Amino acid sequence: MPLKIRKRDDPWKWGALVVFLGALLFSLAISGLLLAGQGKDALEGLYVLWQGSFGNLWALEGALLKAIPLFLCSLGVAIAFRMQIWNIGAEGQFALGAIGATWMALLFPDLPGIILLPLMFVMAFLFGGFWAFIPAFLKLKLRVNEIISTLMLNYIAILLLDFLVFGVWKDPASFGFPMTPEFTSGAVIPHIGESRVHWGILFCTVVGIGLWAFMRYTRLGFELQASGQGSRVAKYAKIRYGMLVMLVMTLSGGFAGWAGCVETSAVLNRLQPSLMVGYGYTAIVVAWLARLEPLNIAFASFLLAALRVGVENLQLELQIPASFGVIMEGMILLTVLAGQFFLTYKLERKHRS
Amino acid sequence: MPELKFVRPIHIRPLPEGTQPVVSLKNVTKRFGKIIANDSITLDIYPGRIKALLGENGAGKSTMMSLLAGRYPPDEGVIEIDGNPMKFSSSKDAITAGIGMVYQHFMLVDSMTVAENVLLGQEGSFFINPKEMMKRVGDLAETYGLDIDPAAHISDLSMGERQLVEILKLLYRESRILIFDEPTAVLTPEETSKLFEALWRMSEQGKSIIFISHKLEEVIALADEIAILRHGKIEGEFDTNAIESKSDLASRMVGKEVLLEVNREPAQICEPVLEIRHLTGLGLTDINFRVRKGEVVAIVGVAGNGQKALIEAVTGLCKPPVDTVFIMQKPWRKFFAESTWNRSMCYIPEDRMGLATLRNQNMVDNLLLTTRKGFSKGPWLNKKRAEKDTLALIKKYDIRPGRIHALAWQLSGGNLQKAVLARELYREPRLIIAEQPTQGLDVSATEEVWSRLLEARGMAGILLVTGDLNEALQLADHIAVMYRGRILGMLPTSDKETPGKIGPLMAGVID
Amino acid sequence: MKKLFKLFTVLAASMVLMLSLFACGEAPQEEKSEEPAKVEEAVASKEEAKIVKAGFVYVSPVGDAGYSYAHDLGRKSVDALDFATTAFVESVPEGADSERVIRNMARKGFDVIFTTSFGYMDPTMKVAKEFPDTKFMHCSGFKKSTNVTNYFGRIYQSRYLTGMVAGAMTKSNKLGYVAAFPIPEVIRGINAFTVGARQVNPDAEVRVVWTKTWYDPALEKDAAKSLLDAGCDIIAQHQDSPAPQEAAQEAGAYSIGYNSDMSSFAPKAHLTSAIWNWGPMYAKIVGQVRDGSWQGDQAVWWSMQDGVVDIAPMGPMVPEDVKIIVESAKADLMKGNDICFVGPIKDQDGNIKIAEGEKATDAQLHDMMWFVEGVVGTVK
Amino acid sequence: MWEFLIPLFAATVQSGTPILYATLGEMMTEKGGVLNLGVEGIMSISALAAFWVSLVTGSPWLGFLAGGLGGMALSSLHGFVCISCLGNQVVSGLALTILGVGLTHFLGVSYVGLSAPGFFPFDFPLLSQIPVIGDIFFKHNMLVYISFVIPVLFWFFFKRTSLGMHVTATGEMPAAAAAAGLKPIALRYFAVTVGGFLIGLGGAYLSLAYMHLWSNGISGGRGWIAVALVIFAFWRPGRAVAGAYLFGGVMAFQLRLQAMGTNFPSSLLLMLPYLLTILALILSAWRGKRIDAPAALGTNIEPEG
Repeated sequence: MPLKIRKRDDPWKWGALVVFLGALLFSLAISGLLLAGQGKDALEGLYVLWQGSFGNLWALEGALLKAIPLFLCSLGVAIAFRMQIWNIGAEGQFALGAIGATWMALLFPDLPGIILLPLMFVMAFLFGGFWAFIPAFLKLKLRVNEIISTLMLNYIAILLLDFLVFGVWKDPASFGFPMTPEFTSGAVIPHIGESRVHWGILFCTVVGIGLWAFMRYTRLGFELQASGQGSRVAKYAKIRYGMLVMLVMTLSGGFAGWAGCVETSAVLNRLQPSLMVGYGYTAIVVAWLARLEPLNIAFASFLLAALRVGVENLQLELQIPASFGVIMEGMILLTVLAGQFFLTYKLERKHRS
Repeated sequence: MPELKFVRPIHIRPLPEGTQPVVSLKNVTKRFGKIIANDSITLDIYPGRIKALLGENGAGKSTMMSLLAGRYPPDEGVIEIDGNPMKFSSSKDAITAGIGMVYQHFMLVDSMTVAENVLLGQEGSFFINPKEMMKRVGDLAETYGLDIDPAAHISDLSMGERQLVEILKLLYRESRILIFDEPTAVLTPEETSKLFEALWRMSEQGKSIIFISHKLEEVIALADEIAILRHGKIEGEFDTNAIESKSDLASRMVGKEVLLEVNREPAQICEPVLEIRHLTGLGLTDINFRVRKGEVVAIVGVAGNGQKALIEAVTGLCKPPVDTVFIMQKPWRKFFAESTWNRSMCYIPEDRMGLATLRNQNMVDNLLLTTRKGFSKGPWLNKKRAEKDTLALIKKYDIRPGRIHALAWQLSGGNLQKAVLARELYREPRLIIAEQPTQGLDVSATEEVWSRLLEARGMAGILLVTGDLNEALQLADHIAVMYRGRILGMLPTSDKETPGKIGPLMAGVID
Repeated sequence: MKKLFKLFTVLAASMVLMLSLFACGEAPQEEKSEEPAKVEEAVASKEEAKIVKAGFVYVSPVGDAGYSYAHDLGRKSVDALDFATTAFVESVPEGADSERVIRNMARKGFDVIFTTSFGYMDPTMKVAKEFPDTKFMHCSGFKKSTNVTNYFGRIYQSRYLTGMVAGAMTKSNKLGYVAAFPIPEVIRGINAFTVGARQVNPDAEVRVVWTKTWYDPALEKDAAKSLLDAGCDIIAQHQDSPAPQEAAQEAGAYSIGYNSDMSSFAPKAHLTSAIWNWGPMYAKIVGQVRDGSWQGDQAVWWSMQDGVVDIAPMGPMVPEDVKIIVESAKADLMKGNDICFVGPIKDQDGNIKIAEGEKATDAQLHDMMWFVEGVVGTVK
Repeated sequence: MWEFLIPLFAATVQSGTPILYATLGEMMTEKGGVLNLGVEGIMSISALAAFWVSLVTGSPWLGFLAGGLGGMALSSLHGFVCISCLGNQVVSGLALTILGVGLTHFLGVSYVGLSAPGFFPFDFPLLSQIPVIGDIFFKHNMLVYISFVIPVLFWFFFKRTSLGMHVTATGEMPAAAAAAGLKPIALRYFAVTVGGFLIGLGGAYLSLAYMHLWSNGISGGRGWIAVALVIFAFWRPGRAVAGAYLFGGVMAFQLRLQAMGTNFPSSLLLMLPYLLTILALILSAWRGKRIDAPAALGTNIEPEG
């Protein structure tokens, strides 16, 4: 192969999309092989997957519902990643947000929704934000690597949640099972009409557009993007980098906290350990697939949610193990990463003399 | 022009008849995409001779050297060593063939010792013994009379010492062809003299030396023969003895008539915009000077003598002691607390790509980087207006490519510097800190930058930090020489004696 | 670069090869191949009779030999019926995902849906409201409605019997218990185990280590080892992996399994196991659904006499006299005489919780958040 | 007292060993300048590979080797994405974890509960007779004894061999390595794959020596701990040993505290190891210790030409 690598002179305009679709196709092909290896019909398998993900209104509804917490967590992850702060602690911040919201819901059960819900959202933001603020602070003041501290804080957050629902917050009427009492109606985000989808989706839309506008049209948003080039550039441009890191991490954790609040309030209607299903980690996949752009994140989180939903159909119809979906997720991410090489470089034929 | 007194031992060294070249490049071409970096270059290097390669940045010098060093293969043509065509597939092959290279940015691993660096890739066996390595390198240094501790870590060495390590590497490998890429940029005049002497000595021993530079006087002083590279082509080759005038050489290098001197009209000197009083700390000792509106004060010195700390203390990248730095007649802290985006201080850093611009952002965002407060209304940014102003600046400064959506990394060094300059001057500064503003720029871009800076004296005082004495002499009213964190002298450029005094001061010699 | 691509191609190829090898090496689990390939096909083949479609939702992978595996064995015996077809979804998290999975099953026309984890309670109730014609069986919870019946088995009865075995077999009088989470289900088991042990050996004490996970083999093994180091010579478990069994065998101690007969994992150590046997009851339920006798709004708590819980055959190391005592206790239980929590029963602090001559009520059992005397550990 | 401490320390060595293997593997990778957050996934898949080969061939040693090779295969995927395709190292590592754990579950299902020939504890001749020390260190299985040697080899490799020096140079400054005629890309592949091999040995330890039965989810977060410990250890093998045993010790201690019958809530006890990791990082920063991260860690080598 007389090929050589060359840097592109101009960015490849539709490259990101081409790479993404290419990666998707590649992953689907490998998945088909895996299915075939299990003795299933690969094409049928992929069709069943498609049916389960997008085939009907229910599937779409389910995916939409599942995309909500993913979307919010991913937004948080994305703004931190933009600043090159590797916050992989969305999982823990999600838990803390849920704890914050639950605290309000349990403290003021009699308040009407119009007051209680905002209160829960505020508290979820504060709790999640605080949990992310800790690693930001440690990074700035003590140079503690944020990858490690956010990761450790995930474990701690989940154990803290356990501690609460197994202890002080346990519902006396739950026969000892680890869960808080069911929230009063004021603390539950209502559904939209007859559908399963709740008003959290509107909240997501507002937050997503808000963040997009923030990044694009505000000075702070600009400063945030500029700081992504490193603390030195930020200092040069008289951007208060330390402040911004703390702000961004707090925002990042706050978003994840909101996701926790929405999930607890609208879906579970109470706090229980089963809240934690790894949205925080999937969010990182989503954020990166979306190249950290808020609008792409909406798309990517829906896609991954649909994949997860579709895999259930695959189980039901073809008895494919649940881990199949996880493999696909990992593979898509890896191929997209590898494919991004072609955004900056291209292969050309060697000039032969 | 500062008179640099390099005295070569034997001035004329005629090439004996029938000497065969050690290295010949024959019609070597290298392309990077659409750009032809080297265009069918044919060049011979002879043993025992020093060949200077003179050219502007971007003329293709580095590409040519990289080809020789085996970093990548040529697209067309052949490189012959001792008459045999060679194909280098890696640096290793080039090293084996006897080619040694000292890069402008030293290729030394900071956390390793001198001995480890010298022997990297040349250990000779799989198992190594640190003691024995130290001894080997120590003996080598002694043989050549180089004073260096083989156990020292690179991070603890001065620039001059690091260069010695690089030379030791070549000596250890017994390279026959030594390539030096801009080796004097980080050296004091004394260190430069020492280096030259070492180079002469080595060429006497039969080694071929390629010396890459754009400093004419050094080239004339050092080389036996000179090749000029322009736009990837060899523009001319001649003996140093045949050189008639420097300006002739310069115009051949640049391809047009150049004035290596700018016309510095005296400007009206007004109130001080920067005052430094008894600044001690941050590695600096008792710094005192001031810059007034309308004047240029240059800080010269070998890199690493405290210039960075001084710049950081003034520009707010780090915090100086109380009551030592006064900007626009306000104490440092107060100035930064009240500082506005415009009519204030601006900083043109040496690191244009990594510090002054956002690599992956377009021209508008790069304009906004330091001027964003001028385009904001409450929390919002007025991007429309920023686009309009960017376009105007691109026109005014002729920044290519002229699109506002071009990303910073797509710009050439000169255009990037023009963009930075355009942005910083847009802020109508009262104090400009310019750090190595023309490093790596071609002559025409240099001229443009110089004239823009001089023009800016109408509104601002300028603190110029440079390693280029010529630049300091061309632009400045006063030149301060820094050595080990002190200012050893503040010399007026109007004084004819000044150029001669700078050299010794840079080396810390006070009469 | 070229070389690297080659290298990668080779690597990729070898990985694919590995995968296919794995796929071929599936032989050990022969049930796999018999599984219904597709629901529709199965339906078609059993068309004559009224076919009952039964769906199962599991919280963990069925392959893990634990709790879900036991349920899945039950499902298989339903599937063996000629008037029923089954399907399942595994590894369903207990939040929003379970609600969607259950709803999808209902939409797909499953007649009866077994939701087998406590956390599925609220989702089951929600979905049941939307699908009044579908029948729901929720395991281990406490809520019910016209089309939801909750069910569970009195596994504590098995625990009681295994406790007797342990109490008789211990030499150090210290029994170790690796437990997942401090919830009544687990605590009840520990208490029954303790009461059983002290029945035959009043000096026995039970030490509890919480792992806070249902499934983490290495951690479970560590926990078992810590108990062994603390002087315990018998390890019981309320965990889903066989790791504690292995730890006991390696230390030369005895062990008591859970979920299914774990003797194969530690033949030298395994005394007996407290086991689930869902098959008969699941088959019965599906039969009721078919002939219309199924009733909602029930809370059923099946006992040993219903065949849902049992103990595995006792190992050869258990002396005959112990076997006889245990068998006689089992006979009592089989008669419907719940002898596990008969007063006087004191808690850890010595307070009488169940008075002399009384039996624990179901309410007391449901809500059991205290340890009986003889347990060393905390319910926190 | 001793009857509590000796088993505690012995258990510490037991549970610290897989973490030690993985920590050294990750350290090797990072020394070459590549951050690999996929340790968790690599450990899972290599545990399965080791188990499978041991099951099929009946030789635990072949299984052990297969674990290493499995780790090597998966980490070379990371190498390909990061070194050749210049993908972001943080994200690629995460993807690797997702993929590795998923694959393990997918492929491992058929083996759950089966047992393969493994390694069992034996008293090391002579050394196990030493009082206390012998009881703590020399009554384990062969893989534990091997793990005593690896840190020394690791140290030796980096301080006494030219290849080790080359890898260090690549992690510090790839350009300098290239200029010295070395091949930084190849060296990075070397570091990543050899590191992956070591991580894989840690995985193999889990399924062949720690457990002798296959069960999914066997790595249980140990890979992540290894990543944290590399930073904790400042890229030095000696400190890696200390870190791995400290972590293993804390875990063993909290379980033992429960077995002794403490009344402390177990949730809070379980937090200890994680809190301790953060605290250790804070403390070392507090005391102003120089953190010698390889200078080029996390940055990719851009191709030339």
